[in-house]
Amino acid sequence: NEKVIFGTNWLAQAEHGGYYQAVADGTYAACGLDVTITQGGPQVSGRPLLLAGKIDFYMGGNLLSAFDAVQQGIPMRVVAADFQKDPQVMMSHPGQGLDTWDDLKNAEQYILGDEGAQTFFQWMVIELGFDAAKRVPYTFNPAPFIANKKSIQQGYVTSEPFAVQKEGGFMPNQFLLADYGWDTYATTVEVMQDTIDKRPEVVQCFVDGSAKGWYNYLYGDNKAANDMIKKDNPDMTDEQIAFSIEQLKKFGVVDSGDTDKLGIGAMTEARIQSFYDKMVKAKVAQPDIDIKKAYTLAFINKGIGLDLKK
Amino acid sequence: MKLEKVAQAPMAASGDGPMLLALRDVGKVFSNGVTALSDVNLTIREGDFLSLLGPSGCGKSTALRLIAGLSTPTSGVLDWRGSGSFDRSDIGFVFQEPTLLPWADVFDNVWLPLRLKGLSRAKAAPSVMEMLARVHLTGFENAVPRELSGGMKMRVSIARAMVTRPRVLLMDEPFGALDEITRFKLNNDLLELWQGERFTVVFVTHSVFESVFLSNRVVVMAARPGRVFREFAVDAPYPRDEAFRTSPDYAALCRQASDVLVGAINSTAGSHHDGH
Amino acid sequence: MKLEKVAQAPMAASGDGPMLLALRDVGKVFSNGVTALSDVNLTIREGDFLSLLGPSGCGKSTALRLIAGLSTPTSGVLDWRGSGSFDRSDIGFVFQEPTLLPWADVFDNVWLPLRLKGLSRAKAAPSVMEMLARVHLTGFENAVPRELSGGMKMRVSIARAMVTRPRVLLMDEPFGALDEITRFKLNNDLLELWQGERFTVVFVTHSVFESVFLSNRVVVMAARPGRVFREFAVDAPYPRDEAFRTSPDYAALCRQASDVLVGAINSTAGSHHDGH
Amino acid sequence: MTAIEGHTPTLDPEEARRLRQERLERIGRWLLPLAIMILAIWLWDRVCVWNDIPKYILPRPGVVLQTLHDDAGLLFSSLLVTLRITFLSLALAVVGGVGLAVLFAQSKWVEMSFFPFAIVLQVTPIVAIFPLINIYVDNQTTKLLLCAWIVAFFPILSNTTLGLNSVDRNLRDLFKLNGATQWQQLRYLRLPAAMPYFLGGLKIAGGLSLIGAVVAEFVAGATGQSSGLASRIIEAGYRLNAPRLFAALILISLIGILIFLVLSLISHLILRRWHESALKQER
Amino acid sequence: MTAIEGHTPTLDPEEARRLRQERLERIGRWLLPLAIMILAIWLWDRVCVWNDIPKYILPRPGVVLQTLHDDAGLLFSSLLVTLRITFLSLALAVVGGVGLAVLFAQSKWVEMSFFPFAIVLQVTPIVAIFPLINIYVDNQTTKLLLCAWIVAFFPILSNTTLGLNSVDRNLRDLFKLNGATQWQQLRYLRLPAAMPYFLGGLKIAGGLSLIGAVVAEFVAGATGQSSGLASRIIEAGYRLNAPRLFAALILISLIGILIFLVLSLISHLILRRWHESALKQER
Ligand SMILES: Nc1ncnc2c1ncn2[C@@H]1O[C@H](COP(=O)(O)OP(=O)(O)OP(=O)(O)O)[C@@H](O)[C@H]1O
Ligand SMILES: Nc1ncnc2c1ncn2[C@@H]1O[C@H](COP(=O)(O)OP(=O)(O)OP(=O)(O)O)[C@@H](O)[C@H]1O
Ligand SMILES: [Mg+2]
Ligand SMILES: [Mg+2]
Repeated sequence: NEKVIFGTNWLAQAEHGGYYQAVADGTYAACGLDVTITQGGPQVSGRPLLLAGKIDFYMGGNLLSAFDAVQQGIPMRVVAADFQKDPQVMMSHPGQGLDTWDDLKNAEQYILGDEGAQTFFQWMVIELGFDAAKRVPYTFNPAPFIANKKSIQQGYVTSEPFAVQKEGGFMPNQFLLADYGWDTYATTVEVMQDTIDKRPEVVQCFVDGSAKGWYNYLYGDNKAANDMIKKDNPDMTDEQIAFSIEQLKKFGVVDSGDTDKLGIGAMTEARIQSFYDKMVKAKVAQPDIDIKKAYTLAFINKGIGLDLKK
Repeated sequence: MKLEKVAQAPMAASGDGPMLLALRDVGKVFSNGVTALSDVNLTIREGDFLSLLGPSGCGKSTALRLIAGLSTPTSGVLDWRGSGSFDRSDIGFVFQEPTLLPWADVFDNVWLPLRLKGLSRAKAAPSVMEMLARVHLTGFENAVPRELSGGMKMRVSIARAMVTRPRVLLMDEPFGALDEITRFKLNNDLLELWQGERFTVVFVTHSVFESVFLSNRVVVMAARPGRVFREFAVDAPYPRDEAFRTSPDYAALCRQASDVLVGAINSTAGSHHDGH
Repeated sequence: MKLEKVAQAPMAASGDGPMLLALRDVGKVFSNGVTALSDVNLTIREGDFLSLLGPSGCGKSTALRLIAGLSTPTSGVLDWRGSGSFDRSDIGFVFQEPTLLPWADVFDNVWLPLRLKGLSRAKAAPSVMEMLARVHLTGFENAVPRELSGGMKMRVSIARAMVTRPRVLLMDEPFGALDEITRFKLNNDLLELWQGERFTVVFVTHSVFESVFLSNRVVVMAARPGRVFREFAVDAPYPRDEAFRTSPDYAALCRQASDVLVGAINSTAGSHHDGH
Repeated sequence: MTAIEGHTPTLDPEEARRLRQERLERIGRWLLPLAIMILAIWLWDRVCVWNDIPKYILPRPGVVLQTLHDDAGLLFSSLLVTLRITFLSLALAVVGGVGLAVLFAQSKWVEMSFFPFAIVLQVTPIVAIFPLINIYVDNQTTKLLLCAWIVAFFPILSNTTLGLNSVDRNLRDLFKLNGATQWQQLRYLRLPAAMPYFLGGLKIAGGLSLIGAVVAEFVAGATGQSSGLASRIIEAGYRLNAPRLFAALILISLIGILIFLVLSLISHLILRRWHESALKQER
Repeated sequence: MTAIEGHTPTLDPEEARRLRQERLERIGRWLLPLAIMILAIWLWDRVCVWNDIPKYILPRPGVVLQTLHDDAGLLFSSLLVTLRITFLSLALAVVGGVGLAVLFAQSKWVEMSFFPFAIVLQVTPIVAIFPLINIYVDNQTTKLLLCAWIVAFFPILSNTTLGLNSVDRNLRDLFKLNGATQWQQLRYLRLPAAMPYFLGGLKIAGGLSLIGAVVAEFVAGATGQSSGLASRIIEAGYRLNAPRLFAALILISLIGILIFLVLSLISHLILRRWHESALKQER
């Protein structure tokens, strides 16, 4: 089997469940791949490894980096989008006058990580009138958010609300960005053009395997995958995993909309174009990018794995 | 005029002022085990000009530092009789090495003790310049120590010790690095000052001639362990001048002192001359 | 026996060895504008025992550093006649200050020059111990400099300079910090060695007595600017011993040398005695 | 001797004061720091209580201590990982810093030519260049070491260079006169003379290599089992497990203090025979 | 004089060699570092070309230079923001470091009691305690300064403490004899004597306060328009704009070198009259 490496953008968690599932139950192996998953982390940037050819696939957060790659003349493409919705939420304290999406911009502090600040926050500033000066970095410790009732904080719908509820003792308001116009695909699979050209079968296998993995993880027996996750990230708890999976399902992050017919990983040209146009309008992306170079639909939308959904 | 040999008693025959300080059975053992001083008994009277004479390493500097309070004896006591009224900052000290502030120029180095007493540059300037003139360093106010010759550094150090007109002046071989002519001149100057103001001087020297010329009492020390070998009064009248220096009396006194010193050196435990 | 006054010529009357070094019109102006030496002409012959005598600050140390190559003249030249065969590392130098390695003990400090020549501790030990005995420091091998008295440090420095048996020995007031008895002893030792091996010595001293006792030629320098004031031969035969030291001839020579020195000091531009 | 006894009182006050002070100092030297430490911890506790600070923001010291005890196994195995990188990088910093300083001391040319590169290394944010390191260095330990080394080597280099250039002029002349080779001058004169400066730099680098090891792990991420204290801190922060986060911080602080004490002791032992900064006050 | 001329050749070689070397050194002092710098840049370029490194991983120096020129406005306004924090925090580090050192110098007690806290500050990873700072400090500049200060103050503290303790014993005795107060001893003796050590610490802290300013911004973030170089680096990193990232890094490096040169000059001017490390070789 051909050895390939997939780099995730965070420590092992349920949001990576599909890939671990495919490794654990031999789905990748079945089409000839020996996949190694390397974790990312709060301060760890894996994309340069992809660019330098040290890893074969990288988990992108959203589509913006693909646009940037085209802009910078980097031959990198998105070949699949395993999350139909970005699980990114903004959280606020209930009952502080920050209970609606439109209220959020009135918060005292926006606690946002660097990546968020460079992507969706730009859009929030220009499109929705958030105040750039109120941003404070999120060092992946929610304590400042809990301490300041007038603050809002970013988070994954699958993680932060859980931590806040557990330690802060309240369930924060959650606003899924995807529901307010941030309609990017998320958890994309990024590949160098070179790999697509020279080893299309490897890409195909990985994309298909991941889709099947996700179906199995969400709807099948995911114990093996969870064990792997907990091995890679010893601090992960079953409780957290359960919460995450529940949220993934509840918000239709992985499996909703187009995936009904096209299968997990689906992307459509129209939606990408519409997101791009929105980003150009928000001055987050440069105009005149040939976004066709940012992705390829050659490996997806084939309904792979639909049969696994029970 | 003759050398009056005195017993090793705390009282010196020639003292005439009131007692200032008595060292009683003073001993000093350094932490590395070297006994620098042992059973030293010595009385210093106000107005004394006392010379410490002795071979290298016999504890002269150690004794001076004890007197100045820079070091404490490991046995025995220092008895400052007038301690009620005596302030240690009224001591002038010329270290064996020049000990100048390397970053300060000559003027500032001499100004230092006055500055520490709160005198401004302008207020201190006359005294400082006068002392610099006395040690022949007029014109070098702005030189820093590394630009001075060895003897010049020592002279700065002397000027610094005397600029405060201290009541007690402790000098550790102050003129050792000076040529004989300048040395004679400074000897005369020092004596003149001393006669005028009658401060107390404890003067370490290697020169028999110098000790006899200057002091009213000479204490000869011996080494291994450092101790007082003999103490005697120099009963020549002051003022002492060039005439005294060329007098046969002076030569005779020197010869006798020399003999005592030879005795002190020979009394040193064998090790001192091991190599011979 | 008398002082033979010599013109300020590069050749000294009493030299008998081949010429070793000639200073020709040598001048040294420091970067701060001080003229330390001006128009110095001096010839040193192999086997000379030459004393430099002069007031403090007249440029003796500067001259010695020039000769050692530690400093370069700003005018004039140093002419090492035999430079083809002369190796600068064959110079022994006693600095005016002890200049010891503060972290090394006495043995290691004296061993240093031999160590730099590649001698192991064991190989060097006999020479080192012999030199230490000569300067009466047997038993202090393991003391570090800060545990020594001023005179002891200087003696370590002397031992270090002589342990290599250098062909040229430059000494800057080596015995200034020693009592007269020890000093006489070391004077005798040095002379004995010199007579035995006939190395060349340039010896800076402040003591007229010492210069006359030791050297075959005395160069008296004057200050402001530093220059050779007068040079004369001491035509007394070697070996010179205690008898010579007490002879009237010696006294006469000393008196004459003293007069020359007084002349040199008085010839100094007014500033020197400004303060008086 | 009665006469003496009669006089002793006149000098007793001064002497007695000194003796008393000495005794006090001997005790105070250890007791006072401890007392202050305890006071600080008590204050921390009080601040938490008075201001009602919730434990997920700043846990009370008791809670942290409890966690330190409960999570001892986890924390100490992480500590070992971090310590390993710390000591290795400190060793490398010594070798690199002294090596470069010696090189620079050879000639003003070399110093002026290569010092800029050392400065570039010092001021380059590791976060920014880590991707490059990540691409071209494969071994995880090597990556961590490189990062920690970059953080720690400069103080040693800078201080040692200063020390090598601060040699007494007369001693330098002495070596020149004796025809010492460059190497001999270095070995017997400049290195010993630079010791106090080097050891000063070492004390700074000790703490820096610890922080460097932590930062390196932050940046480089942890690989599974071999995660050090940084990973614990990130994880604890993310999980809002403040007691564990502070327990890890306390561990780092304790190690920092320990390293400093050990380096101070080493420094004292090396210098105590001759350098002012280490000499006992002998009076 | 002809006789002299006749002899000059015998010493010419030595003297001429010295003169030649001096002239060479004067030129080389500036030329050589420049040449080496250029060589290094050329090597960087060659490495990129030989290994076919794509510009989005390691851009060639020409590209970076071009970006430096094209993005000059953006980069320089960010640079000013970073420089402001750098200098402020350096100033604070000097005040804090020297202040603490002076405090510690008052007594061994104080030193032993409070040095541990300084070490704790030095070794605490800013990332880990930033949430706390963030909660209790409101002003953005204050946050940045605090972070940068924590990074920079320790070398000054440590070196100055060492310097204050390295005063020549005899000089200390001299002051004691003259009845100097603690304050006078500090003012006229210990502080001047500690100067070389302090300035050595300052040179280390110069670079650290720059890196501190950058790290502080990484951690504490920038507020909108007033973003410094760290924000540029993060942004360029996310936007995969490697040329701009390296342009920012180059700027930081240049500033680091500049700060070092300025501090070296200051150090030289202060010490040149007396300290070995700054004395001109006068022969
Ligand atoms: N700090 C010290 N530690 C240990 N031993 C010391 C110390 N200072 C001096 N000694 C020893 O004490 C003895 C006396 O030293 P001291 O300096 O008093 O001699 P001295 O009479 O002044 O000699 P000199 O004329 O050479 O200056 C010497 O043997 C010396 O080795
Ligand atoms: N490094 C220097 N920079 C500037 N001037 C100096 C320097 N060294 C010496 N001088 C000056 O040069 C002159 C001669 O100094 P030198 O040390 O040669 O005198 P010296 O004859 O050895 O005196 P002493 O007997 O006092 O040692 C003095 O006026 C001194 O101020
Ligand atoms: Mg002495
Ligand atoms: Mg001299």
